[in-house]
Amino acid sequence: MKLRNWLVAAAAAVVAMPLAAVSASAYELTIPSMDYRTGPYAPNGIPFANGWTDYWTMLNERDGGINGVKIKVVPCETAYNTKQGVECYEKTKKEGSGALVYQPLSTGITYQLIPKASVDNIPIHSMGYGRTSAANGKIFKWVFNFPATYWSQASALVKYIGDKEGGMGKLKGKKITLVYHNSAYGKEPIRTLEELSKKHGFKFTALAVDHPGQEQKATWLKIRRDKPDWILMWGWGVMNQVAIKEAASIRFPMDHFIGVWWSGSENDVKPAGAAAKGYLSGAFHQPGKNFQVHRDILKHLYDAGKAPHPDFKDRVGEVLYNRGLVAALWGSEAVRAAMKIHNTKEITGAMMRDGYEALDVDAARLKELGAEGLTIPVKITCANHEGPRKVAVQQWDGKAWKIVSDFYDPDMDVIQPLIDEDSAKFAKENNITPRDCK
Amino acid sequence: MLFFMETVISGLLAGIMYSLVALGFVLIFKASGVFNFSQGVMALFAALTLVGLLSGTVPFTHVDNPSFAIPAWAAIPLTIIVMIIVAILIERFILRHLVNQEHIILFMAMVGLSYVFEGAGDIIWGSDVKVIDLGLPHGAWDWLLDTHGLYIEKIELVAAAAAVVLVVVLAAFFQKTRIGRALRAVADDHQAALSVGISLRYIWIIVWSVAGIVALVTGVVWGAKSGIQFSLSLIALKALPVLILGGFESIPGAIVGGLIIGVGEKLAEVFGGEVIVAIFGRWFEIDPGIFTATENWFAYVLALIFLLFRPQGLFGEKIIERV
Amino acid sequence: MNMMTQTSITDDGRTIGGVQMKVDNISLRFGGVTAIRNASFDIRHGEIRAIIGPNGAGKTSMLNVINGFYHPQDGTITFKGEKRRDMRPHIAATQGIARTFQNVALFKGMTTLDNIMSGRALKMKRNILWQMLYVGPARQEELENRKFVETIIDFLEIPHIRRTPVGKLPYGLQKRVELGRALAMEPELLLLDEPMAGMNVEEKEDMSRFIIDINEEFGTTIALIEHDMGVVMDLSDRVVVLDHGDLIADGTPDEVQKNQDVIDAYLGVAHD
Amino acid sequence: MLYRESGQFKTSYDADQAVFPILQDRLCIIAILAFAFLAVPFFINDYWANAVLIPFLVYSLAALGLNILTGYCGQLSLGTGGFLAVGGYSSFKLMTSFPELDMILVLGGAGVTTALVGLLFGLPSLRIKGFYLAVATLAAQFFLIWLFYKVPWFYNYNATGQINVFPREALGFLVTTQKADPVVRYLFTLSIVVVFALAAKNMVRGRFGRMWMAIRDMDIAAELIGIRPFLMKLTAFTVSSFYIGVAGALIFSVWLGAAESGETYGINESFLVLFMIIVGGLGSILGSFLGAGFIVLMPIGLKNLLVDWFGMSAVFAKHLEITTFGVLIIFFLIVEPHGLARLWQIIKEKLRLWPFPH
Repeated sequence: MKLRNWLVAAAAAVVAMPLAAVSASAYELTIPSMDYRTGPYAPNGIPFANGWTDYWTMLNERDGGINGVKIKVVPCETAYNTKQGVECYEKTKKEGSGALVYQPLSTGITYQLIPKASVDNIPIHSMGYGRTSAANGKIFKWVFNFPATYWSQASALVKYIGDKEGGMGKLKGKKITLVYHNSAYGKEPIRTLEELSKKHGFKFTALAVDHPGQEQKATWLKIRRDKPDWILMWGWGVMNQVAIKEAASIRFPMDHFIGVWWSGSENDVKPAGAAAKGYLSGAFHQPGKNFQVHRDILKHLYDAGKAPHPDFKDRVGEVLYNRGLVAALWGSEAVRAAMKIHNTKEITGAMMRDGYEALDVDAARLKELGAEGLTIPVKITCANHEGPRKVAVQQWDGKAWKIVSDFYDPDMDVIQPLIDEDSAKFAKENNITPRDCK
Repeated sequence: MLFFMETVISGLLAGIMYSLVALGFVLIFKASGVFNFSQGVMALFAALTLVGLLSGTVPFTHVDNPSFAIPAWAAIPLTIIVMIIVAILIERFILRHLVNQEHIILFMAMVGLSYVFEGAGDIIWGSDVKVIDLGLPHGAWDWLLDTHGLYIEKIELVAAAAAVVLVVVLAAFFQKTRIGRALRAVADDHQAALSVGISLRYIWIIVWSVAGIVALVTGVVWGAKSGIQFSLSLIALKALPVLILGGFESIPGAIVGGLIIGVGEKLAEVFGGEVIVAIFGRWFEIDPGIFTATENWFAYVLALIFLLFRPQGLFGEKIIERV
Repeated sequence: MNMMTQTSITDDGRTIGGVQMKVDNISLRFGGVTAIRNASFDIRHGEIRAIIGPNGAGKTSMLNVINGFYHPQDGTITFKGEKRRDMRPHIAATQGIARTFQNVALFKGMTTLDNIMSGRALKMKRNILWQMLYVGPARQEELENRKFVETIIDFLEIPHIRRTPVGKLPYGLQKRVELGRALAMEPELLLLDEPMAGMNVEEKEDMSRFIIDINEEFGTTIALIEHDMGVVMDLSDRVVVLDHGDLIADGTPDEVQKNQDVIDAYLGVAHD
Repeated sequence: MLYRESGQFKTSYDADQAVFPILQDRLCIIAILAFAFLAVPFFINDYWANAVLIPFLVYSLAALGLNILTGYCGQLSLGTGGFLAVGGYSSFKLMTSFPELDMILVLGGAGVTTALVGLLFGLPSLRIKGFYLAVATLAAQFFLIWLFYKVPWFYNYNATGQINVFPREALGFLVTTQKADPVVRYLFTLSIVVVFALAAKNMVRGRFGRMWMAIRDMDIAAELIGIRPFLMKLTAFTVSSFYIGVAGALIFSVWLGAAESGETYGINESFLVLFMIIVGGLGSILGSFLGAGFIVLMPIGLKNLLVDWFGMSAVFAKHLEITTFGVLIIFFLIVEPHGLARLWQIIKEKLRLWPFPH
């Protein structure tokens, strides 16, 4: 019977599960890496995961870890799928000495993990995504979403538009259209933009594109008819590439088309080729590899043959790679802060949370870390888990992304009430008493 | 009015893109009664293979080595050969063992096959977005846009031309060649075909190879729009409503079904919200934006409504039940 | 031929009552092809009525019209005093018309027991919630019907294949199970479409015996299509002969055998 | 000769009609239930509960539901994901509209809502058959997913359309959110699934099961014995959707705790559940469990095997896992198209003869 072979394999696989959990030796800083290198969003997941993994690994190779403690990066493939994400979380949270922080990398998985975080005492850093109202540290003790949320970003992008139009007063009567991925993620900016349109008097329209976004001709026909002055895009995956191509085809001026910072990577503009030149997107860090930290990564990992994914050498420095790298950089600083606060080298998830809350990476510290000017200074407080709230705009010049604007502050008059309202609702539904942050 | 025309034309052209995918399904269903759900992933796999050859990607390493790059005139036939080998493997390892199984079993095997293709594509060529450069035109047809203000994308005209050429070639193949006639015989009656000495295996390899070539064309044309990446495989879902509308066994059905679906869904997406507001607006306050992102389901609902009147599809044969 | 109210006693002592079903001027066409042309005949309570004719004569179509599967273009059917042109098949079933098929139409995935039990569908009324719980009335009902079905299984001498999926049974047994399913409906009129096709002599004898027993013990009216003339002449009280959609003769087996039209159309032709 | 039915004589039809007429089967099922209820709670942790057991149980329930429709009544459906979504979102609405409602009633309400929606989408089955119907059910899948994104009422007008579960109790035990003890959540799900499996078994061995199977095997003959095909198809759609609705509600409330229409209940779910019943066995209650076990555990098992034992990189392992999944599906369909349940029967028949070769 041919089936016997299969049955043996199946039995072995099931037996393997409990054994998998067994691995306890010396203390290591356990950093799970929720990768998605497969599935429809893999092209975006790969560079981010590389940046995140490379930085931690580089710390091991260059410095022998953090304060002498080795780091263990535990990758787990989620395929950007919520259910697999939950499996990954449960599998890795007790790994080694216990996971220290989760970077869930998907709105769906973040929402799953938020309630778990406070029970398992492991902080979540949903960097610029996930639940916006988690910015309120009084209620979301375990969740961090610095350096800026989608709502802040939407507001900052509108400010950029105002700048280009010659002042916020000029926005009156202008038409701004949002093209968004029909999902929780895509809907995030809608309420903010509606509020802003009331305040500044621009005409706001939202057009949804369904997953995956392979075919969006009708949406762009509508845009061609309505002739908006500016287009904002909250897109993801193949939707970005198709949208940029369609925009080019209807001859929409690319420098009036701004994507969210998940719609502004090399992958998104490449298929459109030269036609994408001038396209804009949000950003909170620089692209490129002209930083000491990149040189270190190339030297200690890729050239030394120690890179976890060596075939991606020439993609070091891509936008999403740098984003993963910046996330890891802040994470490592949180580790240091946690070690300092608790005066121990064997920190736990709870201590890591304190580290995140005490995070203060200013320009000088960035320089020490070999990342001068790579990103904005970050300072987290008990009440504010969103940190600096600064967003710049970057532009594709046909060959590379370049930051082309100042960093904008969002319009907190509009956003703060929304955050307060949403987080208060969450607190009420879940019987959470807000912390007193003095 | 110009805008309405533009919408309809875009719909027709998009419909042809759907027809291209549906064509692959129809070919295989006609000859072997297999509902080949993996057609979408086959398109992805074929396009990945072509891009891999063009850019000299070393299989399994995901690293480009420009010195291995093969020019298009050689890469396209090579890809076709790969698809023929794939067809042979499918016949050898799957179809041969599933002869005379129920439709649903074959269908699920095809869904299983699509997982194999997906994994294999990733392992061999990597899961990045790839750009295909066969010199296909981009952007709007400038002359038309400048002189008449009418917006039509060039790539879609290319797709339409490709579809026409494919259909003509296929029709000629079925009508004029010996193998084509044998294929039609098999489609009509497996037993009879066997009894006059047509080898079913041989026939299957041929249709799967032809479907593989159709997949390549589909993959290239769709890939030109979005880059070649995993999402390409999801176009299979766009072809299903076309299939039920046109009938699983009809090539003209695939074309006409595609056109109807294309125009229908574009009109719905563009004007649906306004129509709904116009009708119900006096009773309820409706945001016209609610009727956006309808493209995933509208085609299915449209096909469903058609089906209620013609359960066998537009061009399907009427089913007479006997006891 | 007015026998509407007449009751008669046959040679073997069975009582044959008045007319149970009357077929009046039925015509059935498929597109341009005429399957039945202006056929009229009747079936009396308690008799065994045979419908014969060469292949393609319209026999099966006639049964299909009677139990509502085909809808004739002209004519009426009167069953138990109710006059109609056509109906849905399940209505025919509620009125007491059961049926077997030329090419066994059993539920192949189910066991013998389940197949025959499914014939009790109309006799069981408990709703699905009772069914989910399988207590009280639902269980009671299931057991009562099981008991009835067991008598049929015993009657047809098939207890040993009770739990066998019918798809695995030999053809002869399948025909028997199908008969059992029809009997489970406790029909007033039983339509049998070639009940002995493809059987050997021994099996044919068994089947004949069952048909006679059903007719005698339960008093069920039977209309049957059969090619084996010997069987037809032995079993039936009266015979209808169809040829290319026309009714060419109607009478006792003896009368029909002597009818010149029948001899020309049918008996003259080699039969199997 | 461990497994034998000879010598076990039934003295009444009642005994013969029992759920498990054979003693060994009965003992086996009692042992499994005892193990599941009494032993498992002692060693499960978050991982086992959230990643293995609860998913296995809720998918078993969904597979039971789809098996009623597809396996028993023969109506191929690819709308399972959409119906799961109806269950999930209606449970959310019930939970927020009636905060005091016991979770058991919430699940029941979600089931009833889904059953009604299923009934509605079953209507086309009057005229449409086979693959045409399957593709038509995709209309339900895509439409429902879209609806839950687009109509803010379904997610209480929050900013994103993500729905979150709140702490809710069943019979006084906290069963939802991460604060609930995994043991309680597991036992709650297990109890529901056991009750529903028993009800399904009762249905399929009784009148309705026979009528459904009659429609599946030959709808024309079924109609001629007085079964009304359309009515029966609608019942199957309704009952099946009820099961799937409860499963969808459990996915949201007990297993995941948060859901998003297209993400949690996408088209993939439709295929997965269909895989389960085909691999497990169409028209088999046991098969629904075996199939769900196979489809839920196999990827996890493979992943652990490849990554932890063979030390492959997570990404290569994932690609290999996808490929292997496809290969195994095809392999299975070739070796035993009637599924694991049939395989189990064959093993039982072998056991009947064991240790004698014939």
